[in-house]
Amino acid sequence: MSQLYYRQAIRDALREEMRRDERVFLLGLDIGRFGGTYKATQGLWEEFGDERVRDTPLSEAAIAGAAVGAAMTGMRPVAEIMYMDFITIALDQIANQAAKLTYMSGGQARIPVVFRTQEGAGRSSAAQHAQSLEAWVTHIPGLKVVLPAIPYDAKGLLKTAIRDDGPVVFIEHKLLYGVKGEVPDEEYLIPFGQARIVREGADVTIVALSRMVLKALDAAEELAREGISVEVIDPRTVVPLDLETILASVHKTGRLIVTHEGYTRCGVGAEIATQVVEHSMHALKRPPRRVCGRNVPIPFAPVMENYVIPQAADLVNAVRELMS
Amino acid sequence: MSQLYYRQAIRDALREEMRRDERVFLLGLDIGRFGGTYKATQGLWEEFGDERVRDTPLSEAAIAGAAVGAAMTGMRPVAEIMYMDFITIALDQIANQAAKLTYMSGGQARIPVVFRTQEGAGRSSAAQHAQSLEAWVTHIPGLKVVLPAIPYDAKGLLKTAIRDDGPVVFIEHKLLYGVKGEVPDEEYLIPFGQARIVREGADVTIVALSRMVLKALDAAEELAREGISVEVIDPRTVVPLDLETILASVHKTGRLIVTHEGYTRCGVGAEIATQVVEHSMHALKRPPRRVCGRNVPIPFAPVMENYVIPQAADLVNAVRELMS
Amino acid sequence: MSVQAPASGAIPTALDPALLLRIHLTMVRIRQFEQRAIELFMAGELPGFLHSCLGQEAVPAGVCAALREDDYITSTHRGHGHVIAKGLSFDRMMAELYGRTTGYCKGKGGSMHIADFSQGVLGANGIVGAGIPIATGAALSAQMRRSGQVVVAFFGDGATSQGAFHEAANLAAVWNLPVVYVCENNLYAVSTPVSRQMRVNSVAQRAAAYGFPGVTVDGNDPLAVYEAARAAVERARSGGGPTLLECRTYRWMGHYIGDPATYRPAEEVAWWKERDPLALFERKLIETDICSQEEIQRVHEQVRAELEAAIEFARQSPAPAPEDALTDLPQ
Amino acid sequence: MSVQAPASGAIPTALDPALLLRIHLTMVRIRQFEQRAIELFMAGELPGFLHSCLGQEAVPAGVCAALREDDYITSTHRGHGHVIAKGLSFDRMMAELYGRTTGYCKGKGGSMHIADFSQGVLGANGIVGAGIPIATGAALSAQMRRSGQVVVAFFGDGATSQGAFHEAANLAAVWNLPVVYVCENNLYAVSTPVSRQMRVNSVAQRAAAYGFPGVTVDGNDPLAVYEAARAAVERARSGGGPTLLECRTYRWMGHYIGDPATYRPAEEVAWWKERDPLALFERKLIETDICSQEEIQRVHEQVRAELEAAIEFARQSPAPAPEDALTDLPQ
Ligand SMILES: Cc1ncc(C[n+]2csc(CCOP(=O)(O)OP(=O)(O)O)c2C)c(N)n1
Ligand SMILES: Cc1ncc(C[n+]2csc(CCOP(=O)(O)OP(=O)(O)O)c2C)c(N)n1
Ligand SMILES: [Mg+2]
Ligand SMILES: [Mg+2]
Repeated sequence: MSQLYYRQAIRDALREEMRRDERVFLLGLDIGRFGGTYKATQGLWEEFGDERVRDTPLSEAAIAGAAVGAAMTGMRPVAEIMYMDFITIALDQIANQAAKLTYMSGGQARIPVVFRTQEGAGRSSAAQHAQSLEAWVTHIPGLKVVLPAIPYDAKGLLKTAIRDDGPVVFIEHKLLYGVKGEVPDEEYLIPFGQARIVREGADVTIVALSRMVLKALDAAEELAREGISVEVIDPRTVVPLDLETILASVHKTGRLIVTHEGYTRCGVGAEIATQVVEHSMHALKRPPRRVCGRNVPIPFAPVMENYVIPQAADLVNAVRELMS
Repeated sequence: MSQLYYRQAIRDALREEMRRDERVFLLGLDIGRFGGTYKATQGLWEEFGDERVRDTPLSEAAIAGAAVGAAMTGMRPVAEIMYMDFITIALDQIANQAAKLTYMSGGQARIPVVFRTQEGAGRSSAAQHAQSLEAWVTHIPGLKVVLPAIPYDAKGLLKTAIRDDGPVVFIEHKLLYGVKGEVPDEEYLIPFGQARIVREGADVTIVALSRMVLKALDAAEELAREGISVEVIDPRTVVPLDLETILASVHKTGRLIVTHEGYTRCGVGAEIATQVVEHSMHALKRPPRRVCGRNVPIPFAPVMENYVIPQAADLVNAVRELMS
Repeated sequence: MSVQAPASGAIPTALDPALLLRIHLTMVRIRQFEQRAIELFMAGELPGFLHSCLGQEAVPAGVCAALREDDYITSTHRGHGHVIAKGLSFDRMMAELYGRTTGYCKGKGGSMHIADFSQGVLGANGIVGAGIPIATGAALSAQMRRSGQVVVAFFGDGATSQGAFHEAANLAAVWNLPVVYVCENNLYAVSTPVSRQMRVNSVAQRAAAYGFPGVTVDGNDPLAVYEAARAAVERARSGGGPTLLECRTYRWMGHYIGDPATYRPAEEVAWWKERDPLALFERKLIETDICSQEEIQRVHEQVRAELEAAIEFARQSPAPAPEDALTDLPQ
Repeated sequence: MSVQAPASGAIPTALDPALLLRIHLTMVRIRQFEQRAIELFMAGELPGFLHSCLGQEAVPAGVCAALREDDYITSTHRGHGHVIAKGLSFDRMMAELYGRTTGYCKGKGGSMHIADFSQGVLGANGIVGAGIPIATGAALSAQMRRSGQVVVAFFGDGATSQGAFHEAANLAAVWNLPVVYVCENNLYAVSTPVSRQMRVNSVAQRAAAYGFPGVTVDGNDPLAVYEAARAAVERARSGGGPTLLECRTYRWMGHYIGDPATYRPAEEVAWWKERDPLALFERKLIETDICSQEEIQRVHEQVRAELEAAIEFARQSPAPAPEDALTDLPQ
């Protein structure tokens, strides 16, 4: 075991897979010598050179499209979309091409492509550099959607994503890159569709995505002092979704909170809450709660930014209300 | 009252608003002399000419962006995205610009733009010409989202959309253009955020979007013969959403079905179901049901296409299950 | 943009007669496939839409004659000609148009999405311009794998107004990729003439923005197309990077079958129909003594027989079950 | 792409001294604003990111001197210079950088989104290239309203690789819109040199794809910029359509404050810093007797005083309340 930063875990996953399989290569903006905006590819250009760590022109549609074409013809590209907000520009290739070509071709196309991107607020980056748009890709059949919250998951899931034979959208979080965690020295993979029970508890289930996992833990810690026992579950992949683990928890606690930074309306939280209700409404003592991003663009000034994305305190309040 | 086709109702709304306000103009692919792919702009070029009915090059990003820029500077453009599937290409301008510029500028920008587009399956147009992507735009704060199901609503809501001072995504349905309905001869507007109770009923509430309203009525008709009384509600605008009308119905019936053609996962159905559960779980005798598009791309062959989008029979079955 | 007359002139003697006959056969196959598909569509046998490439046969025939079997192409909504020229067979194409399980895409794709990866057909595409970045990525893959493959992206004049074209062409230039961008300039994008799509006189001119060659040829002359494509493909294969090849041609039918195409002057249509690429080429073949009228007749008959068999195959093929819709997602 | 020396030479005597002094004042204002913003940012007073345009002052100063007050601009992530040149005031800009309610965007936009519609500033933009279609639409609006307004879209070299640039430029060409596309080619997009972004030798060349003029000028010479901008603006205003104006310049700092910019050779940075656009211009002003060293000194001091007052204003301004985040959605 080593203590690694999330960004190092990402980098190690990329490095190991590039060493293992020469078809794996990276393309994106400033991922080479510059090492990526959040330094998650640092050192890879030095090891693998221009050919396999490819800086591109500022062309997200071409980055994604070139990755799709390369994936269809024998390569295993990892394409980076620098901020998830910019996925707007690449979305035709991701949602209309990568997601659908296998199906449209009657199963012929194999498209082992990973779209790495990064989301999240908290750095005063304002409305176009802080969105968490996982709901968009979750909506589109054919895409797998991964959101690791800790270095261990980041590494194991990214390796799985690269070995997956279909398109995967791999969503990191800009405020997690500098967070440390335990990562085994030996190789491991984490299968998609297996939630992680981050903390066991009996009173309330919090299903948390990405950085909200950390805030949920903070909330659980605080609530424990009041004698409220919170179970925190990180689905890790929202497509495929490990509904079973979530349902088992809800059957135990009878109370559900879903939390993510993405906008509340039509967010992944609505999907998870609905699936839980569809299957186990009778098990719920109270209606499910969403503690998610408010339905406004993300403002610049920190005081407002902190208000529009959920904080641990918001979770604490929501839990208390559910328990009252 | 006249009996008009949905496409005529659209055209009449455009014509009346263009006559009323010379700042209103249209831009898009083949909307001029050609009259639009589904002939919804037929006759307008003849009346208003090249300047106000503008055929564009095949450039959805520029169509949307030019509309945003024109709207910000005193015009009231109605931009057409020919198929909603192509919104992928225009999405940066719609979701990152039109939706956010007012907010990001501290309230300065006024962006009275309408993005007209068209969704829906049922014509064997396959995976890239049949999607119903309203969930994407519903997710983004700052956009209003309108889905008229009948000519009356199409006309009244489009006129409201054109007079609205913010960005509106106005989503028509390709299989509704040829459907007729009553439209008053005198002018009228339909306010946003007011659902329409299409049919009253006591046993089950079906909230249906766009063309599914028609199928829901068919289902209700059939179920009535079995003595099951179905209430059909058309929200007409999903942003803003008239939750009150839906809740009132659910309180009466205790049973909720949401139906749309868009993919089930992370669709608008999840949002509506969640909002209902959040507010009125206690009123529900059974968990809410989604009868929505299956989570696969839309296939070409009619037999498969009809299977992946919901049919009246699917609603009938779902209602029977809820009643059993 | 002015409509230019196809270059006339004799067949270059250096060309292998077998190649000429191959190109001819391809054109006949495309012509007949399209004619029958229209008939079947009008008879209500085919679901969906049909975008016919009648009148444009010389472009795919000329271009694909310059390709190796393992080279790749991407195609468009108007893609039957491209994939026939790349070697796809009538029976599975027809079956796809009929939406049958024996179709290239098992009835999931239809006319607009025919693909056969085993023949290098990476798929027709319903999003105008979207095949261009994909082709560019396939060229990157060929370059990285050092496979010697070349990729052709087919697209229309309208597609060059798409951002995807621009981004991909620029990327290919910077990375010097083995790709040939073949623009079938048929003077219209649906109803919109090129003069209202762009202010330059040729699509080829757009290559100037990227720093690779742009060439305009008579797209109704399969040999002019072939020669230009051969040069571009050789360039690409030998590491010389991309080329933009504009082929001026014309679609005889409306944008889709059912479109009366009233936006086009009757004289313009007539002018182009007189320059029927197949008839002109056949006249040349006969004049140059490559083959006789009878031999040409025989080719037509053979193709007809093959086509009728294919239609029969399609009609007899099983329709998918509804639940088949749930298969063929990635993995 | 080769780094070119700024054109030197005397000030054209035809130019109005008042105009020269106005341009100079603008450059000083930008220079000082950027220097102080960096200091404040490094001191931790400003949240978020800062993209400095130090070294690029001549471009906005020269371009905006050619504009009317009711003309429009769109700007970028590196936009302080543009909006200062268009007339925005220090106090509300600083307040915005501090995230205060008195800022141009009430603290909702920050450095990357400063806008003032009353001064024709349609907004800086965080999405590279996204301002270009918006500017194009504003030009369409100006044309339709027959207002005589011209629109300038500012953007970087990197932005020309975006599909949005291509689509908008083509649209403007077809519709002959009154827009000037001003590319600040500072040789890098973040760490990526232009040689790896494009294979052409100049951004201006890209205009060939659209059929309107492309011009390259020394972006460190405000008068070269002004002259070219004036010509382009006049062209646009008189119905002559768009121009692509490439201004070669250099950013002194990293991409954002905090980026050590190790991707750039030290000699290159030194070479450009010697060609300090402000110092060179001041030397010229003195040499041509437009003003004295002391007068220049006085301008600097005045600007400094204004700036310190603005910083004080920002510091004293109220922070927004959390719930203010819920206002200012459309209607
Ligand atoms: C992105 C996108 N926009 C619009 C369409 C609708 N559409 C299909 S074909 C076509 C015209 C294409 O023109 P061109 O590229 O010249 O090809 P042609 O049809 O002439 O062969 C349009 C507008 C589409 N399929 N995709
Ligand atoms: C669509 C998009 N992609 C990537 C980015 C991240 N980004 C911000 S500025 C920048 C470089 C821009 O380069 P250029 O256009 O030359 O402007 P400069 O920074 O040199 O002024 C990048 C990649 C972005 N903001 N938007
Ligand atoms: Mg065309
Ligand atoms: Mg730059």
